Amino acid sequence: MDIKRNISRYSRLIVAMLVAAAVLGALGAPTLVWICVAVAGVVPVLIPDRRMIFLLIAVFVVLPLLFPMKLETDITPEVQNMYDRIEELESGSVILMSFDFDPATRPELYPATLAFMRHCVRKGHRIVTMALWPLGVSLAEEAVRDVIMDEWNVENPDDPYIYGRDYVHLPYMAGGVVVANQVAASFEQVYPRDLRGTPLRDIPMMRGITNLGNIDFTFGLSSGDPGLREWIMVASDRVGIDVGGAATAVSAPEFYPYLQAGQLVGLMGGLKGASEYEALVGVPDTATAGMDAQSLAHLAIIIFIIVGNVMFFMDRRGKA
Amino acid sequence: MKKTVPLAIVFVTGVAMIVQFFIPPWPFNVLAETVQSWVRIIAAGAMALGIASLLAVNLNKVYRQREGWPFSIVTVASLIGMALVGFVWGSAETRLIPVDSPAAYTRFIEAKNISVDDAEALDAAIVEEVADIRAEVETRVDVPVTEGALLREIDSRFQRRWGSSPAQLRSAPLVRDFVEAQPQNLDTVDAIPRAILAVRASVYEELFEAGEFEGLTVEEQQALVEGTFQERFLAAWGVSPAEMLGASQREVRSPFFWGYEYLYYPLAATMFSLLAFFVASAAFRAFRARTPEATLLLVAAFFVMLGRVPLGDYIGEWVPNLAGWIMSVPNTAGMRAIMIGIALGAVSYSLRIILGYERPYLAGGGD
Amino acid sequence: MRRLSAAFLAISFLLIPGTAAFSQNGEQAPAEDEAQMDGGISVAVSEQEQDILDDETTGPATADIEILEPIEEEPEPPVRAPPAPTNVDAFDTPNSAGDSVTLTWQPVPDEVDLGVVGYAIMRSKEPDGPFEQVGIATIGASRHRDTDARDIKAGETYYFQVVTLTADEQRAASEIVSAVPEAQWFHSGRWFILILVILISGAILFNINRARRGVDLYIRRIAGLESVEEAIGRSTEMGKPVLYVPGIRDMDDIQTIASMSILSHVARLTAEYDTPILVPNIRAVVMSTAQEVVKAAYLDVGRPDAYNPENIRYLTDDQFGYVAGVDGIMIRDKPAANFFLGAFFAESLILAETGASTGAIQIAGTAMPSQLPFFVAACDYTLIGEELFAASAYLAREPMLLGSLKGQDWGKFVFMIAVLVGAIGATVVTVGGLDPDVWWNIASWFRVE
Amino acid sequence: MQELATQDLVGLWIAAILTLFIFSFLYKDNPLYKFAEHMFVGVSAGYILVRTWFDILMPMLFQRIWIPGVRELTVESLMVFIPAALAIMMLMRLVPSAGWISRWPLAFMMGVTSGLYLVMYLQTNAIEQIRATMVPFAVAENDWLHIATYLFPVLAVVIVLLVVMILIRERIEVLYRKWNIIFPLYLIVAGIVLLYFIAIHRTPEGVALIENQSFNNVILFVGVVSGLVYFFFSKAHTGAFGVTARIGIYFLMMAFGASFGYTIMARISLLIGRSQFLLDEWGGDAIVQTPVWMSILLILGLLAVIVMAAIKTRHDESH
Repeated sequence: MDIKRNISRYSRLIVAMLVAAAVLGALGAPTLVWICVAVAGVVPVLIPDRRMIFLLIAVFVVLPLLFPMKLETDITPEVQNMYDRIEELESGSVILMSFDFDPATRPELYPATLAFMRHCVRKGHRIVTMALWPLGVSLAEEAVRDVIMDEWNVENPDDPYIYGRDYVHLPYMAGGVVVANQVAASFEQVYPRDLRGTPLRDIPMMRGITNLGNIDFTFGLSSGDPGLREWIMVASDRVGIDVGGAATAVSAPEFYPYLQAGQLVGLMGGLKGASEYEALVGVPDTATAGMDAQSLAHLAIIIFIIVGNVMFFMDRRGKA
Repeated sequence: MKKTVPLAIVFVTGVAMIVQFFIPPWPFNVLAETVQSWVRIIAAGAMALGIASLLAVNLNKVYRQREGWPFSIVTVASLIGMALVGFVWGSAETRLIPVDSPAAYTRFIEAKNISVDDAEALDAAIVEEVADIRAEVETRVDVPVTEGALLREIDSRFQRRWGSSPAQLRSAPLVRDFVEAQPQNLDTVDAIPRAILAVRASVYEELFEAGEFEGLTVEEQQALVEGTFQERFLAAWGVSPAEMLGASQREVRSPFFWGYEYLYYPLAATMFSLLAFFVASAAFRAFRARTPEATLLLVAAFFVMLGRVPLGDYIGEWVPNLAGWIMSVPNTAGMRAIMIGIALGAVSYSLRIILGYERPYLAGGGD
Repeated sequence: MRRLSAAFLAISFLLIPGTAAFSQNGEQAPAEDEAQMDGGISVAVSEQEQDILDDETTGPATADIEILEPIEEEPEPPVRAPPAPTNVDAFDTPNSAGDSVTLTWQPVPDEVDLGVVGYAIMRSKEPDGPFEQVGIATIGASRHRDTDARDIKAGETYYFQVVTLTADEQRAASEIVSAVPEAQWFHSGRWFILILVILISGAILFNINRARRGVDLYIRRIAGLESVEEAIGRSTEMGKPVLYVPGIRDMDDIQTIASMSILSHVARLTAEYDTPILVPNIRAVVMSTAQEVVKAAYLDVGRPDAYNPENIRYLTDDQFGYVAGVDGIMIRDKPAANFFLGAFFAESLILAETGASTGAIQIAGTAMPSQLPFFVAACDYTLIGEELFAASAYLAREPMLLGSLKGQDWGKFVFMIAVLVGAIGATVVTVGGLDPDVWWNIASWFRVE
Repeated sequence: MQELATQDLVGLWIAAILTLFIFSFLYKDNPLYKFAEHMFVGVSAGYILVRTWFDILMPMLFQRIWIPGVRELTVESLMVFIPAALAIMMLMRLVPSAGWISRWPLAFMMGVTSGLYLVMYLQTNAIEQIRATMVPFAVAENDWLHIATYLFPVLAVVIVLLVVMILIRERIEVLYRKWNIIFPLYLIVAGIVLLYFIAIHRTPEGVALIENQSFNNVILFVGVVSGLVYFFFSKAHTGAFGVTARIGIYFLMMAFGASFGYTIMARISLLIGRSQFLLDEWGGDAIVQTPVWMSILLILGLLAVIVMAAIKTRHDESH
């Protein structure tokens, strides 16, 4: 462990990082922020081993979860537009929620699901849940249990959400755009029975909903293909109804062209989008708590890139 | 035979799917949907093939005791375990299982030494027990417990101690009377649901003999039977069939869902979150601004990463705006150029497959 | 292996009829058993729905329409009946299969305070015959498409009525209109996309034939390919092997096919420079293809003896297991030039990072947009998206790929012109004062329904 | 805090232990990680098998196919035999001698998806995007006049400085011999100045340049066209064509930067999800509700297993 050699070699860089941390501290940045600048700036330079960086990232994620910094978020237009559109829809409109993700992307999309569903339930909208991914079905049932059974039905027992009248679960169907295409023509053709095996004809709520045309808003929770793009192709381009959605942070950039072209009404990008919607709905939950940890981890990675590049140029200039 | 038939299939289905986009009338609109539903079934077959080969590879590894074979046992065991639980208990999240509320009732009144059919004492005992469960849970926990979780805990605590929920205890005498009144003896616990349906069937026969069904469509017949059954049952027992049923069934989460929630989900989420660590170490050791393009990439990433978190706000109000601008203008422009390229690539690749210039389906699958 | 899979197949054959029988009971048995089989859920649920159903069915279906007519003539009935929808019109849905009619109507003014809940769509075969409800439109709607493959036949006349529904069960039916649905043989809204498909496909096929006839189609020099030669040269000086990773997809992915033709170019260079080339694989089929490609390359250069099949090995099928294996090769054999060309997913990051830490020159190429940023940031040179295919076309001069690229270039050229014309048109309309609807009906030709 | 039934309590403990097993890979690849990874492969395959069986094969195939005596013979119930046969042909791939038959269903699937994607990709990825890029270069008459007066002086200063730097390069080389420090410094300063005027500085009306619709429309148009030029392979990247391609690659790089930032955000939020699970659900709910002696026993057991795994890995390595 030639820490001494590293100290002497990169002394100016280490000093610079410590000065930066001190300046930030003086400017009144939250304690965790300037500590992160100092530690992330200096420690990897001294011990450039991979496991040290793993340890640092773990620390910078866990610390803000234990001691939150409570930085509040700004609301981006794409989230605000979707919130306003759901707010405009008068009570009783039908929202199609398509759960096209799986546990791997649950931390990003489940908070968005809860925030959106709380908003719909508060507005009295009827919800049809379906899934283009096999594991979406369990997530739909879990979301209903958390938002409707454990929260709404308990808080207002006189006006509960009843299965079959206010919300319906449709089972998983493989085929992606093939399924979305067929749902545009007729729900029953694709789903002879709902998730619990009751024929669609017997469910009172589905009587008025023959196909996508009767849906007022399609909300796609997407972590890849099949996902929101399929719903844009079918629901927005072909049937012409409003489409909004939540996408994982990695797939969110691909949907901005659709936002700009008006094919997509709104988009929650990753945990940040979910925390914005939580702020709009007024129920801070895991997304908001996660954002502090997200901020710190991003800061750490930015510092790693800067420090890594400075060392790279110092080495190259030394040799050249 | 092995080459010409697949070529013909690809050509015919490909052209058919293109043509159906332009020609609406029958059979083309129907053709599109039926063909697409067939693809779904074949996709399910392909998935089964994947799992079959996964099993074969692992079983073979165990059979030959190749290096690391005990881990293959873990794979095969967890696959078969998860599949068995799913096939036996069904894939839905919750199931209803019968509850013997009369037996629970007798146990409860003996423990609380209340006389049989003394409704007030029974009610008082239940309320008192519910109260101290609620108190006990609330004291031990500093975070406010949601009402729903509390109600569920009280039900499950009662279930563990007495074998049925408080509501079911209250309606137990009614269930006991109903069971005794039935002609056939109802010894087994899950007899109650079947007994209720037997009453409905008897109403059906009665109306049928009385000739009430002439001139009625099937739906109207069903509505008539249901209506009279509801009235009769309410008159006889003072509760609707649904309540009687509720008093003798309990909803329980299926073990398949347990497997999903406590095995599959944690493993999948953790496997992917490993990448966060690798991104961090790559950020320090590999992401270098060697070329102007790489520098621009890192600068754009810098602003997007800062702008997308509350820290960006904290630094300055322009940071999220700039991040938003990068997302909505240059990112859109770049993505759009790539998407147009991909669209043209997809058209040419699909064209080559349909015309048989490219035959990826021939790769593998024997000679 | 064969015995195992045959046994498995036998079980699956038993399984299918078994479950069919299992499901058969569900189907055939009277309602009670079905309830039982589903664990009674459907019974509990249908009870609940039953009460909801009861108050639902008392709606329009059974009400007798004729009696309602006279009420409207009475002067001012005690409860103000809601006004019926006005200027109702029914016509054959354009571009339909002849099984659908579209209805438009003027929704009732100030719907909300009249308690209007929606509009019921009623259909019948005769002008005054029994009307049957076929659909519900929510309030504020003024258009409904009634499609029914079973009941609506092309060429027959159907009669329609739109009925206002209110919360307190009031109803008011509009006058009766009729329509004759026909089937259109061509979807009039999709002319433009048909022309485009023909143009682009034509351009691609025309160029493929030109390439096949030996016409030398020009493909620009791909900057990344010089760095290939330079990297292998450096590797030879240092006496280190070259590592080539063909991506983690099978031979049915176009990126893997493109990667193979680049591999043959790289193999030809390593043969000349007499440097060992290591090709770890994740799929057996890709491994056998890679072995053939490298052997052919070594033969071309006249160095059959230097070809060593041992270096082109199969590691494992599992994504993260494969990455761990390749990292092991990078750390043990310390190749001085790493090539990552093909389809990559989340593991691209780990490969590029380990490679960078060993100090090797790294050249990557993939068409997966999500992985390109990591390759660009961590590797010395990256072939971006279509450049991967252009590189393989440039090297292998394979007519099909060359022709396709040329056709796609023509398509891009047309799209560039379209965007330019469109932007100029839009500018002239918004700022220059050209009469907007002149422009918009030109633009409307290019719409796609 | 959720009151946990024993079933959930046991589940949380197992989930937490499996999570720690997988995180142990960060230290070194070890038997615990291999165990968890292999279990993951098995459990996910089993789950998807059951889901597909109940959600697709049962309703679509077995409850529609014609079974003598059960369901009457209709065209529809007979037609379902075709996909059933194709699906079984797919399974034939397991039998090497009959493997070739699996090409028929593969061909069928590829035919359908190729036909579908050929038209759909063209519509959604090409036509819609091109129509959305037909944006006016100027939204209001005086927009560009306004931008010119406001941005022109800054651009002028930056460019003049650049030209001067290049002209007097030899003199700087001689005087200070630090050209490769001064030039990058100049670039950084110029970058910050431009950044300030484009993103931060607000005009009297409070509009930053990046919020000016005409400016954005032009940037969008230039980005898309130059991006397409970069992916144009029929002409060499020389002269004016080469410059446009270079601008195109810069736009692509900003797009990659955006998705690079988003990917990192996604991975971090996954990690946050798991940490919240370990801290709140396991640490918060499960351990609190497990009897103390059992918690200690379980944690000790976990440590013992880790130590054994460490010994085994060192043992394997030393051979």
